[in-house]
Amino acid sequence: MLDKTGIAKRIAQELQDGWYVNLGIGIPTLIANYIPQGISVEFQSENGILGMGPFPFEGDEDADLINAGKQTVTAMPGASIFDSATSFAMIRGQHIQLTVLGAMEVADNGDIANWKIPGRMVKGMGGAMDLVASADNIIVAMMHTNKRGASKLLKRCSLPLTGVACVKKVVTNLAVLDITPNGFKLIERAPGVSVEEIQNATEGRLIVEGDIPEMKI
Amino acid sequence: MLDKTGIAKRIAQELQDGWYVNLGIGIPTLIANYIPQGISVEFQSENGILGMGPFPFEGDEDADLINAGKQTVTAMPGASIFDSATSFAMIRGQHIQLTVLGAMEVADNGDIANWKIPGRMVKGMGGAMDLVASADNIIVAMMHTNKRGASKLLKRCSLPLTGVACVKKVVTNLAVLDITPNGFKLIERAPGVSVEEIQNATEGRLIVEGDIPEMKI
Amino acid sequence: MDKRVKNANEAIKGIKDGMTLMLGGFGLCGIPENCISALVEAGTTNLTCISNNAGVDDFGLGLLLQKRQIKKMISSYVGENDEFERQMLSGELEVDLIPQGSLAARCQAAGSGVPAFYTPAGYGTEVAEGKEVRYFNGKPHILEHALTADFAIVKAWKGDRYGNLFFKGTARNFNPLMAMAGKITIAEVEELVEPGELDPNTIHTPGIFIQHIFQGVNYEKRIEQRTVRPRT
Amino acid sequence: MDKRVKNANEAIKGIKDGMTLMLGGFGLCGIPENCISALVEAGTTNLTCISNNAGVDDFGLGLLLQKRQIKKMISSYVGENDEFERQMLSGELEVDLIPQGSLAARCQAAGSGVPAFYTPAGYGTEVAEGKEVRYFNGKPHILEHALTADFAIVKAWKGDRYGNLFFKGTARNFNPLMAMAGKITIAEVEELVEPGELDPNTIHTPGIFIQHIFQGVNYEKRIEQRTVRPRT
Repeated sequence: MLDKTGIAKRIAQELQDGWYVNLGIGIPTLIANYIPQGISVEFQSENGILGMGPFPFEGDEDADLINAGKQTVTAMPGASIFDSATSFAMIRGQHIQLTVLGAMEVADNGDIANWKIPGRMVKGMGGAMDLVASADNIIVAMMHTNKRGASKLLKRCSLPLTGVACVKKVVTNLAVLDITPNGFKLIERAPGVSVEEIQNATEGRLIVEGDIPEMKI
Repeated sequence: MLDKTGIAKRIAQELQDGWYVNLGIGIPTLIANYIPQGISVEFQSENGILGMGPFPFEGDEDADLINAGKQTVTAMPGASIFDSATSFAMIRGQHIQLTVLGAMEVADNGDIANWKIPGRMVKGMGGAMDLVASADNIIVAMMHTNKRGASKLLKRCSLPLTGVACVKKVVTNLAVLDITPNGFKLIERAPGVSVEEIQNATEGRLIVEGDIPEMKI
Repeated sequence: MDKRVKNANEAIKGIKDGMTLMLGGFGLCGIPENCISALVEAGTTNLTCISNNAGVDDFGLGLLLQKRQIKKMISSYVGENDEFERQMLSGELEVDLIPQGSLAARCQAAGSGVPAFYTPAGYGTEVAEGKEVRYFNGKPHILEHALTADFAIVKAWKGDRYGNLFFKGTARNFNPLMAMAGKITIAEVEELVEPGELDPNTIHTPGIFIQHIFQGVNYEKRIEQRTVRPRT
Repeated sequence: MDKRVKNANEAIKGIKDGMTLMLGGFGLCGIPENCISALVEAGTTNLTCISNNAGVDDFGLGLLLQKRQIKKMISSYVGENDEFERQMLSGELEVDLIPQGSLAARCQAAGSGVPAFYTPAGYGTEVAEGKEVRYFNGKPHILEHALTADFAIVKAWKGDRYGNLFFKGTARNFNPLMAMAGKITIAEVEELVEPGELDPNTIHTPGIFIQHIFQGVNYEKRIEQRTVRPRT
């Protein structure tokens, strides 16, 4: 079973040289720490920066340089800064090769819900609706089940949607799954996790074909 | 009767302090030379400059600093430069208080034609269609008649339109006329020009009410 | 073309109860601190505020929420403000949540004289309810309209009396877009410079979009998430 | 993220007969001189060229017109080119004339993932023929669609290997918009600088929009109308 760091490390393996990548708040943010050797990617943050670097050294933090999670960051050589319309032009115009975001629920047709629990919690969609409606390559990073142990990989989302039929891949603490026309297709198991455990934790349609390899982290 | 300079001088009297102004190619360009004392206006050129100054001194001309007529210009202190989309955002978004442009024909309902003579001449509309469709305050600067002596102030334009019912005022070598629901309303005569001469040179509906004063240039 | 006013109090004089305001900023980054303080002081009420976020409980727009000066918020993300969530869930506060990219584009459209445009964002969600759906290249899009305001209030790093603005870092965010969209736009700047000091090539917001400008005071520029790494 | 290619010949290698190109510039100001020369040399033909103007008879896109490499032009103003007018009036050249602001906005829309938008420009004229008309706030608007191209070719003053661009003066014009709109975008620059030399706050075109970049040679930067005043 993976922890949050493990999920981030596994998703980092999906990065390809030359990609522009938008990382959501939470687990996705961690991915920046595990870029594979020898490849070069650039991180875009939708509040208006491309070429985001690591957190600043103590004392160097600048209130005027933050990421979409409102955390102080740095700009790498070659970075650029722009307004929110240009930022979403990049996103909507499909200039970004990979989007990773968290979710409350993902359905086996690729629907995603991550912005609202009616009557209980409303944080807002932020840039997530633009991201999922536009990106061709969307990976969701999340725990396989919620705090009450219920599956977050569903036949149908119960919460208000963020986007329809858009998620391409899900990486959880238990597994890597692709979204296919016939549902979640199990690609890899987390270390020490059995196919049965994954089946038990998945409410949506799950396709298990042949031997399912264990992830290499 | 006015010459082109006279037309420019008369239109310059319409300028008000604090206005942003777009001047078309030809006679309108001359207006910048006759800004009334004590008022401050800024000139926008649709190729992407606000705060355009006079022509550069000999030897100072810069291929990278031109106006929409492709003439070398200068930038005043406080000028700004921007791309064509931002430039037309200013125009379409009605941030400009006065637009002056030339025309081949103007109709008595405010229609204007100035971009094409079918089968004979096609220069293109450039930014004129955006300007006339957006601006609230459009003045046409032109000769009252064409080279063959025919009126350019018509009941109906014969040439392909640039915009419909948009012109507010026409200043010609003979007269100043407002466009009203009932046609051209004669406001002023050029020095030495009689009402009758203006009537003879105007094909569209012409309203002459009371004494028509002579322009003061 | 001298658009200078003395201070925030003078700048906001035209803002009346019940008006719609746009306020720049992302989180607490690039918010018009001086004008928000002046609005709290003025007690202007029944405001509709268009701003990507709603500040935190005790800073930014949170200050106006505390005093119940805001009737309605139009935002994309409001997760940092407990008082906001409380007022919203209790129904005291009207809230219109819209996708962040659509918010940016709707401001830009208003400033650009584009009354409406199609975007894929929000298709198939609550956001699309009641909106026209149209397919382009086989993909569904929804029609979004331009968003304007009686006043837009933005904050820049530097500006001049013509209204030209230069933003620093990610404090730019929504500010240039809202500057275009306001019927009247107020700019507060950390430093008012002489015309010509800003390079015309690097001005982010041309002065044509600005009606009032002043140099603000006592900027707090609070950091919401101070994340650092140790010096090694 | 090293997007450098050696020169214009290498940059345009992917451009095939029959493709649609966007070319930045206004008149002869800010045009990609090196790539135009390389296209003349390569003899690529049947091109559809989207560019605000068509150059003059013996410079800019006029060079491609002379060699009959262009099948169709999409422009807003073509008044400076006699050969253009001749080919157009004789029917040898297809021409689509569109309002300048719509041209700019259609490029920007394509680059921004906005498939269509409404504009008042052209309502009631030939330009509106066959287009949807819709009223907003009582005013008629027409629906315009995003305009894209197989390749966009732009020219900047400075750039770095990431593709970040900085334009000088009014040579900016359509370049940043077309840079966004091309499926593949080539940037030629007068000076290629090291990453970090351009201030991130003043980059006009972020590198994400650029696929190939090179430092051009022998810029002529011809002036179309040399207007000066005498020194007194």
